[in-house]
Amino acid sequence: MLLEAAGIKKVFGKLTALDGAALNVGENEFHGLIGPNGSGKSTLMKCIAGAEVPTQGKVSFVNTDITAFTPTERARAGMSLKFQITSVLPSLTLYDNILLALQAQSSLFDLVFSRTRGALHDQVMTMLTQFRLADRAFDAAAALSHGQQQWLEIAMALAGKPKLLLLDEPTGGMSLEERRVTGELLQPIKRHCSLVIVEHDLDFIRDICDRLTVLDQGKVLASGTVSEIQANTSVQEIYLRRA
Amino acid sequence: MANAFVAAFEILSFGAIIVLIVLGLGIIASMMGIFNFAQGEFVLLGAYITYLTYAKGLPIWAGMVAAPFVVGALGFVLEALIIRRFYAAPIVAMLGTYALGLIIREAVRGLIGGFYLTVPEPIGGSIDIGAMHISAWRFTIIIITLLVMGLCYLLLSRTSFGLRVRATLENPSLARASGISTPLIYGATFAFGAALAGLAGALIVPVFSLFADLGLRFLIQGFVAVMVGGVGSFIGPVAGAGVIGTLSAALPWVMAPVVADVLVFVLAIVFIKFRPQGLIAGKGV
Amino acid sequence: MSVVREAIVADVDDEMDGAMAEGAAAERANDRAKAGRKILPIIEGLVLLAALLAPLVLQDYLTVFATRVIILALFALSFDLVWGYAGIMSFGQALFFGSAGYGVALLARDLDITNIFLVLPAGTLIGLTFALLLGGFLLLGRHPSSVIFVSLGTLTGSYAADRLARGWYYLGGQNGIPSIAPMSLGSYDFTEGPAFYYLVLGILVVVYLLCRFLVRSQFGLALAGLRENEQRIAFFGYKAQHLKAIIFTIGGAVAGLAGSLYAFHEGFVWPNMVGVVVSTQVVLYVLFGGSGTLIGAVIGAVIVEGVSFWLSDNYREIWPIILGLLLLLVILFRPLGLISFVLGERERVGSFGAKQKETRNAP
Amino acid sequence: PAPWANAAEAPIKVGIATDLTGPIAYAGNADANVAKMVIKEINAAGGLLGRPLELYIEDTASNESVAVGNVRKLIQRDKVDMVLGGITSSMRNAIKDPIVARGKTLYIYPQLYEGKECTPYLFCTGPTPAQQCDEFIPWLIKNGGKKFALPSANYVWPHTLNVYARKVIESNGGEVVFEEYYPLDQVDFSATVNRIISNKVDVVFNTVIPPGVGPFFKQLYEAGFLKNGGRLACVYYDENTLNINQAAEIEGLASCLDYFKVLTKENPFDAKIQAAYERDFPGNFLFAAGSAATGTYRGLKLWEAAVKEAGKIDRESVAAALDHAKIAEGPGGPAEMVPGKRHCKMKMYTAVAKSGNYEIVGRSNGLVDPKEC
Amino acid sequence: MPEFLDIKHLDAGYGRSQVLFDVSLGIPWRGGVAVLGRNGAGKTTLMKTIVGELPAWKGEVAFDGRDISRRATQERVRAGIGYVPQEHSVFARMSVRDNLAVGSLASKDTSAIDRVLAIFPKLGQRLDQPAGTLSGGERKMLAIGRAMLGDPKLLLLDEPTEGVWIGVIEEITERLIELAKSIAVIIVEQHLDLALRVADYAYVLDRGRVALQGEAGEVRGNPELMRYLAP
Ligand SMILES: Nc1ncnc2c1ncn2[C@@H]1O[C@H](COP(=O)(O)OP(=O)(O)OP(=O)(O)O)[C@@H](O)[C@H]1O
Ligand SMILES: Nc1ncnc2c1ncn2[C@@H]1O[C@H](COP(=O)(O)OP(=O)(O)OP(=O)(O)O)[C@@H](O)[C@H]1O
Ligand SMILES: CC(C)C[C@H](N)C(=O)O
Ligand SMILES: [Mg+2]
Ligand SMILES: [Mg+2]
Repeated sequence: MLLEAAGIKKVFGKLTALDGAALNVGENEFHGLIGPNGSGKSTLMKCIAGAEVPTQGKVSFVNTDITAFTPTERARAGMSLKFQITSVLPSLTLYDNILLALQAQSSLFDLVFSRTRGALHDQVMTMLTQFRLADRAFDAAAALSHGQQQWLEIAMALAGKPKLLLLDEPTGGMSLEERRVTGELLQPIKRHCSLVIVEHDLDFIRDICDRLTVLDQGKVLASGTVSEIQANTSVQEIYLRRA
Repeated sequence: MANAFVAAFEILSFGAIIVLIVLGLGIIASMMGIFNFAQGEFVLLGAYITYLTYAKGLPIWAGMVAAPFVVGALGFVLEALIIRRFYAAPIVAMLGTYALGLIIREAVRGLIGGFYLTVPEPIGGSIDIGAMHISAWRFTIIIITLLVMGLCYLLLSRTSFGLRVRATLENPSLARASGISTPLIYGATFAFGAALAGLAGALIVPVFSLFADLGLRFLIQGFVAVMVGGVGSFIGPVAGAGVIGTLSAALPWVMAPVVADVLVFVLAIVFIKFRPQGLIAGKGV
Repeated sequence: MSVVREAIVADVDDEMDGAMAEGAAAERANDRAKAGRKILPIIEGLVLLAALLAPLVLQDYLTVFATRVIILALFALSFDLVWGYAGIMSFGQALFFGSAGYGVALLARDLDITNIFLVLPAGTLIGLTFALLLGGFLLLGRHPSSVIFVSLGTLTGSYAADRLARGWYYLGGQNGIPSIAPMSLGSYDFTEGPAFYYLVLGILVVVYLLCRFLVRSQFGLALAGLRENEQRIAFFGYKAQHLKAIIFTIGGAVAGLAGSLYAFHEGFVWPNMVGVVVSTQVVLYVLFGGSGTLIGAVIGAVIVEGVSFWLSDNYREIWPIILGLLLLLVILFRPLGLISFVLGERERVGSFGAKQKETRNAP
Repeated sequence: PAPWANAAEAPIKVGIATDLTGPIAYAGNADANVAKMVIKEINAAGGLLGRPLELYIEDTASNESVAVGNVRKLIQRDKVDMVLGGITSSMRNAIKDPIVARGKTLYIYPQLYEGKECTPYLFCTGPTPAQQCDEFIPWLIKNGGKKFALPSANYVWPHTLNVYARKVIESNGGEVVFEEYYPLDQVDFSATVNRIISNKVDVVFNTVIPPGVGPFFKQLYEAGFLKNGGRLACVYYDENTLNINQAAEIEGLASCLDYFKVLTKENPFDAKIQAAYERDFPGNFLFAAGSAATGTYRGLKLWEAAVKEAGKIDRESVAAALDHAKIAEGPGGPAEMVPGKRHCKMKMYTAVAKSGNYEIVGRSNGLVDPKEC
Repeated sequence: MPEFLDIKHLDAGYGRSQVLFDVSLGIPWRGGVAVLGRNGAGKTTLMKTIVGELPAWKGEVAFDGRDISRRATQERVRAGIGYVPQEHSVFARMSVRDNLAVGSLASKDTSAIDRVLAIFPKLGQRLDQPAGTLSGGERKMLAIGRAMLGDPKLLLLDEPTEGVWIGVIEEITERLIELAKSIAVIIVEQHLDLALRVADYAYVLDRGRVALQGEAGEVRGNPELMRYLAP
């Protein structure tokens, strides 16, 4: 297993947002995380990426216990997160946003003496081209529309060549067609990377994921292949229930 | 015993003075996110107005009543002309208000000739209880501070003014989209903070005499108090001011004043380091 | 984190509309016009030229004054590095400047050490050490520190140091340490004058070039990311806090270098030099000139000092008021500093990609 | 200008560096006014060595860094022949090197101070601790009591003065109950007042300075110190500082200085300069001893005498003459430099505040020795 | 009869870059209108211009028969325009309760809040939580609820269902259809089906211009449509 999160509990004051949730993701697996609003998906993602400290539970990644790691250490171990709320670096150019993400793990020496700068140029432009942002490479990121920012963020999250990519609602605000394109963009990374993706769009999830985990009220309701989940009656139930 | 009582009173009264001074600063810092370096000069102006009425032969209390209104009005005007441009950039705001403070301070220095001038208390003398003497005016200040604090609290918690202020300062465009007139709210809040400073200046000038650096003297102490108390609420800075004020009056009772002076700041900064949200984490009023 | 971020973004949004929109529009127009053309190198060249020629045309006393200003420009540079590039608001930069000044003054007073090759490194080291300590305390740790915390923390640090210097007898208390012997090189004494001027100018140019190299390297990009959103880049794997501590320490070292030069040039040190007044002054230089451009810091120092020098001559009793008004006007109408008259936003933030010129044909 | 059309040479340049802005601007402005008055007087009487005097005034702004820059203007640009100024000791320290050592110019420091300034070419014309304490403290013991408290601002002047004062107190049979230092801007003195009251101190020999001194005296008064017969003493208190407190709060405060305005009643020369000053400068900046105004007057006049004696204006000659210069008339009486000491003998007066004015209660027999260097 | 909201030849943008070009649209007194378009087409920009967050460069925005293109946002809102922004749509540091209270500042009707809570029961459980810590979907619900509390006569919704769970989307859709019977609703939505269920009429923006418009069904069936929505 690439990622094993077990018994994750997260308490906010009176509210228990996660109550013993677990998530297992294998190598090169695309894993969907679904569930009603407030079921704890984002919180679980944050606990994995280190943005929140779980009250209880253990996260291990590539067979290392990373529960006590800082976000930086997790990123350096090969984890990358796209937040639900977009957070690109607004006054930097798109180019620099990608470049920044690309060389996050360079040594201080490399940074100061800029030894990687030239070599990265093609990578940056490739990423921008892939995400159809190349013509705006030298605009400030703040000038992008919401959907465009989502793409930029995915590109940035991918830039660091993570072993595990965590995407929290990457297609929010995208049209059907754009979702399709996003799906296509994500497919090729399967060769070198696993993915955990939170999405409400079931069609999208179905198309790209191998396995799904369903959260409800902080607990795992079901976990399995897409067809297993579709057949699961308790899952069908919550789809009918009002939030 | 009697001694302890006097000590407690004196320490408390200085605490109250600091609270009074920090009230306006805290409101502007907490609610508007502006660390107003000119706040000390609003205190100074309040003091100066009181002095003027006294020098013109009018009753002092009249000056004390007028001070918050005049300074508040000035605050309203300054907000519209100057402060308004700073909301997006808190650091620029610090520098801008610093420059503003410099202008006011030097202008007042010119007006009072750089002197230290006494202003008598409207209620002078001391309250004698046996062998103990308690300053009548300091006692009055404690009472007024409590009253003003209470009123501010009510205003912010019981009326929709507080709600509007918080909404405006948190997300101005959304506030406008909720029908709140943000320019008016900004102006009113700043004016309110300035008026409180003016009131503080008016009340403390009999204690400390009038001089151009009167407000400046309390500024850094005020900022530290706001941080210790916690930015983002009304109560936070008040609590912080109470702690800093009483601490800086109390420590000299037990150690060399020079050491006490530095110690207060060191303690404060260490405290903030380990509790960045301050005494009272900033929510609500 | 999202909460804070959201609030900040909201602020930025707010800036985009209303009255600001016109300013932004003009700026962008500037940008467009200047796309492809670089303004900064031209300004830098002009300033250097002026600095080189200054002693030839200035009267002696003005050369001495100019030396002082250049030292202050060096000091301003240290602050710009920390604030303009890394977004760390050091409201206590004087602490490093002044403590280095005190350090070399003590070396000169108590150990008779004035050799330039000893005192300048010593001063730099003192600045560096103090910055490392204070920066380590304020910037590292579990909770990432807010801008306001850091600014008030450094301010308080500088305030407390000022108090300490005033109270501490060994340091001369309120009166400071007067009559410091001149800095020496063998038997040559650097007294105020053209030699000192060119020495200081040489140092400024070297430090400037080093800083310029640093902020234009990929390290500079990391700093830019830091300034924009510290938490975000931590999630990429940057050791954000370390980067901050590093740049803060470098800033302290530069301030220390400036402080030791200042102590020898002026011949005395006094508590204000570590205190809030000088701390604020350096912030003003940088803001006035334009933060985030190294040359802006230099220009700011020159103009603020020059203007106060002139004002105190010509408006003797009210010059602080006039100075305050000028500052206020610049801050109000040119929040990005005087340099923004000629420099567009894009060039100020800079662009860190390689071979960007070839790619620049994009709209 | 016309009257000087046939002056022998170009004007003699007098530099004044003082606090025209900043926290002690009231004193600095008074000093600058005195200088204008004296220079005008000398020029009206035909100048010096047949040459007119020209006055150059620069601001020290209570900011040492600004001060050094501005003083250099005097020295290097205006090339003045002498600089007089600086009020606080820290200012003197900051500017003395640019003037005396690096600037090779004569420097006169006019303010009462802690003593121990023995730099060549630096002449002090204000009172020293010996002059302020030697007769004052015995008077205090007689008219106040034996138990002294020395509350002080934490800087050089109080520290050094207190060392001297303590010696005098103890050698006159008095006792120092406590000596304590406060940050310069401390404004709450409840702990101190409490110690004073509970230790039954007779005399508070105060060296707390503004802004703290106002609240300190007030708290002391409110605690009943004066009512119980305590005596306040403060050696820098002059007419400028009287207004810091209401008259009742400092009733009976004793000070010891080289001049008080009441002297105009008995001393025609004092009446003359006081009147001249008030005519020329009717504003708020008073001609007062604690603000170095009298020291400035004395300094300029002593320098005038020295230049006259030397017959030339170069530093060596003037310094040599100034070393033993005398004036027969000055504020408070005659004054003369103590040869080799670069300090000044003068008459000293003890005065007590009575409902907002001073009354002279004691005076030295002749000139008092500064006992410095 | 004039349209309720009448936009004529509108140009707008950010700084120097123009985003909207000669956009004209009319919104009737009641009923839903959908604004469609791919990412970056200018939908959000249009909304911001209507509500006054962005100034109109050229053209006219008339609301209820009066030209409002020079009025401040808050005045437009008080005149009856409600707005749910796409991003930053809640007061993050304020509690849910206070967010709702801000929404109902203008109206005297205290039971309105209860009605909103009945629609979004989830919010009822989160009343004292800072809105910034709400989950993505909860935040949207809050934003919609807040806008509804102002009793708007015209409601602008910029992607109201982004990040919202299917079950709730259904709920929201029903509410909007209901609302559109009594007031005017402009909805920007990626969920084409949802948008066209709420809307009677639709505009499709492409690169800042109105590329297509017509009755909802008509637009749905238009073969051109997909060309404008695909990137
Ligand atoms: N900092 C916090 N303080 C209090 N409650 C919180 C905090 N963060 C999240 N919650 C609550 O925890 C629950 C889970 O939130 P989370 O963001 O994980 O939901 P989610 O599954 O991502 O939902 P959505 O699909 O709407 O984004 C929510 O009810 C939310 O209100
Ligand atoms: N603050 C801004 N400054 C400059 N340009 C901007 C800004 N915001 C948006 N733009 C540009 O304006 C155009 C329209 O943006 P808008 O946000 O209106 O698109 P949208 O249709 O809402 O897209 P989405 O579906 O992605 O939300 C885009 O090309 C975008 O890059
Ligand atoms: C104002 C006075 C108390 C000044 C004091 N003599 C000093 O040396 O600073
Ligand atoms: Mg979520
Ligand atoms: Mg949009």
